[in-house]
Amino acid sequence: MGMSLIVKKITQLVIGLIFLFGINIILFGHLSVGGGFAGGVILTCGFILIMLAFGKDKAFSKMKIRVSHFLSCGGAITFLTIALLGYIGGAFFLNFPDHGKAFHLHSAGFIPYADIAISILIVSSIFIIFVVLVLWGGLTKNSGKDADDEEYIHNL
Amino acid sequence: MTIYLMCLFLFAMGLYCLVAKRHLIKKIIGVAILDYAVNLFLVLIGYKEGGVPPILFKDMSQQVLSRQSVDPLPQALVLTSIVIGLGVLIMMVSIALRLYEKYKTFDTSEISRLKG
Amino acid sequence: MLTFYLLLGIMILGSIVAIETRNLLSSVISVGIVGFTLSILFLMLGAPDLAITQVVVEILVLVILIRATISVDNTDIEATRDNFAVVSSLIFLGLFLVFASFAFLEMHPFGKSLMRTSQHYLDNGLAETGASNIVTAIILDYRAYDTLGEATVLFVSVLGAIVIMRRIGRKRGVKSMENTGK
Amino acid sequence: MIQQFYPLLVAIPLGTAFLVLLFPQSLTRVVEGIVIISKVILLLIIIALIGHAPFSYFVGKWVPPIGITLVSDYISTLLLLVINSVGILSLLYSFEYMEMYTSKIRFYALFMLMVAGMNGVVITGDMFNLFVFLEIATISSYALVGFGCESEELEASFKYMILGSVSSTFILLGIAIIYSTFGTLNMADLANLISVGGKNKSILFAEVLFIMGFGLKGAMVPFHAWLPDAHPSAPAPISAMLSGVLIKACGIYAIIRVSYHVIGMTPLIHLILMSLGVLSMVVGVLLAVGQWDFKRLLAYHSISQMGYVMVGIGLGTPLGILGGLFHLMNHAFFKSLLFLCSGAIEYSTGTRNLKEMGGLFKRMPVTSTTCSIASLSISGIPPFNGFWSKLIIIIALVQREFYALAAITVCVSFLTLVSFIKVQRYSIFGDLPEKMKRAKEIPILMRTTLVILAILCIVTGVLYPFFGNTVLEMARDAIMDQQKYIHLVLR
Repeated sequence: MGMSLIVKKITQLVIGLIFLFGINIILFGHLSVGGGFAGGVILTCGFILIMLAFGKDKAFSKMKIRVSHFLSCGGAITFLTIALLGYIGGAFFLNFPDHGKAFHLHSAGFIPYADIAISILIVSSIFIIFVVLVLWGGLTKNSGKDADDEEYIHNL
Repeated sequence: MTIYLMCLFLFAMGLYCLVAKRHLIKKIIGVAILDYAVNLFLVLIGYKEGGVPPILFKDMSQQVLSRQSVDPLPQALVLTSIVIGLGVLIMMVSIALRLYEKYKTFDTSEISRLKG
Repeated sequence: MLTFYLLLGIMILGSIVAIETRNLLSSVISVGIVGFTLSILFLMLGAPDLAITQVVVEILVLVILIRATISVDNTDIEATRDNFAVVSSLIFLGLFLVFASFAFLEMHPFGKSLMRTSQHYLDNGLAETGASNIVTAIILDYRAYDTLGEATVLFVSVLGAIVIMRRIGRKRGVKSMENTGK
Repeated sequence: MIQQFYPLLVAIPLGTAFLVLLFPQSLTRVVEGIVIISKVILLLIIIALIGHAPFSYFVGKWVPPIGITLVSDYISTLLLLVINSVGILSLLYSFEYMEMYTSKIRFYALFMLMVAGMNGVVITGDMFNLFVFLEIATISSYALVGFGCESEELEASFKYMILGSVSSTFILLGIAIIYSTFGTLNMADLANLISVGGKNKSILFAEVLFIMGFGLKGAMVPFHAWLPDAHPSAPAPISAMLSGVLIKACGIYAIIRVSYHVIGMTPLIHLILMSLGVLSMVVGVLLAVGQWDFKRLLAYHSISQMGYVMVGIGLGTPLGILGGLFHLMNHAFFKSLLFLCSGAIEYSTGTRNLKEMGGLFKRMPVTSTTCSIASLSISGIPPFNGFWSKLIIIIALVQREFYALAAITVCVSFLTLVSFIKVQRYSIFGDLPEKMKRAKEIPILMRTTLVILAILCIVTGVLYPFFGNTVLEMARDAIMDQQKYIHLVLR
């Protein structure tokens, strides 16, 4: 399962940095370059790298397919809830919380939270679709403990 | 003006690929090129000569941003458009894989059980 | 200014290769050339947000397209060409480009953006939203409703892809089949 | 105060779709309850909003050129009513019909997302926002067309998807050109600037791009190639939604909005729209006559009937627009009824081929009666609704002295009648073949929806001379008055 030793070793070294970079991009989206979407895709690319280098078992140990299904709905619901919370201030999508001090992480009202919600949605849904594309066609050959996951995808 | 036309030439090539090529993956590539061309067109529209990115850093004054920044609105639109393009591409690839499974080919001239 | 023309020229060359080459794998790689050049062009046009997004999306696109390509054993494709389609599409596209060039003569010139509404975002963006990245201020505050739609589009397409990739679409032996007496 | 709830027309279906996916397969009944409740709430909100109609809503309290504006005038109210009433009936129908397929929960989620997309298209007052919601509606319809995962369905879905993405890029290119010239995306602001500053060639180019893009979505004739494949391939409730409302919300409505309100009509645009309409009307019906596949025949008739709507709209006289809008509403009712009937026949006999059917009146009386009512409506027989709208369009054509066009319209109507007599002759009357002996009437919920739609067809037809045409006339006035639209948003 997976690729050669060199690839595995380098992946181990790099993967932490990739995740850190992704999280940084998400959290500082409202202060500098980036945002929920770009950061989310970077995190997903990290998962894809794990999957390509170590095989899908390792990736599933980091992120269960069932969990990511719930997370993708959860991210979408969170973003919609943020939109509806604007009614507290009087209008749909009103950025009602205190804007805070400029150039600080905790500023700009709901923008950082919206970024986080979007990134959760992106990470989990693109992860799911990648798993579906990878497992597609491999169903008949496999059996064992991840057959459960595959069945979950194909029958839900 | 010339650069707009070059961009539209890219657009026309995407269309050509869609019409003239019969391979499913090539058609998907054509749609991707169309997306690139339109996204580029939107960003070109918002460009200002000698423009700076529309991001305010701590050591930068508000006047510099107001006077020299490129147009931020098309960039926001393109961000949305890139995501939509990704979504359409995912759908297309999944349908192409299913079609390959059913017909054992990617050639659209052989994938024609529907008449007319 | 010359840089833009050069990079755009590379994009056009890359897409010609991507469209005309017989080998699928080279075709997909050439799409990668076009996409990554586009991201450099975004960076030079003052859009770092887009550049970073374009790079990561391009990686995903390449991975997904290569996944689709390697499902075939032989990645060389035969030259099946529909001559009528080629000629008619070339004529149509030629007309399209001619009309477009007439229209572009009266368009706002390149490099002098009009900034009718955008000036407001640049002037008051930080004060009104608290975000110093004006693009983020637009996508998540001024036009957040669009972004809700954008997130939904991705959600829809992933849901749709899962639906399409279902192993079994129809239940066999349900009532309708019994009724026909097959 | 109730105006505050306008964005909920999009938010409720979106939220339902996200929420529903969290349920496991075993709770499908609960999901059906949730979906239908949210749909009823939507309809109630729309009915409550009718009285308050012309108003605009600023999302996030950002005033027009800066933020996104939602607009409610009578044309959007009319479309919302049609979309959601047909939607609720198709949903009721699909509870039993979709038993044939797996993964029902995802079907409901996609259905709600499609409704959210269409509602979003209709209520928005911003060019780019229209594009985004158009994409939501069409992408979910791509998935729904291929829902059965059979080879023909996937093929139709791929074709639809390629042409759909081309049309989306055309629309986006048009938006880009308009933005470069005027620097704003708000429709009313654009309309104001264009009506003051006049049109140049780039605006005309953008308009042509819009007509090509929205025409592709609405299957006007040079761009119709995808419709006869895509609409029959979908499950019957989805065919009803696609033919009944999607091509109207994404095609006709968008063309009306862009050409009447944003860019403004010129004689050239009138000519383009009318010729598109006449072409669709004639070509659609000619292609339909020779068909033997029931759903495919209906799909070709959709193209033809959309041609009627387009002729009425393109004519631009008050009477023509009124007829076009009325025909749009009627077509939503009778065409969705016909598609649901074809689904019912497929459900209990397993075939769509007219040659294999026959004598179904003895086995399926309710389906057959409603199918006959819908056929009479679509071919324009006097007491039913199709007659009045076609009559209005023909009178409008005669008033503008387009006698040849009026004659063509009558001929097309006649051909429609011939084609549907064929349908009646082969499916409902005639001998009962051996294979059809075991066909049974469909379950109760499906029957109820058919009956409700048939009643709607009769009521709008018979009562049309009496109930005046309140909503329709207001919608017509809303279309004709560009200045009123501008003042509604810019205050």
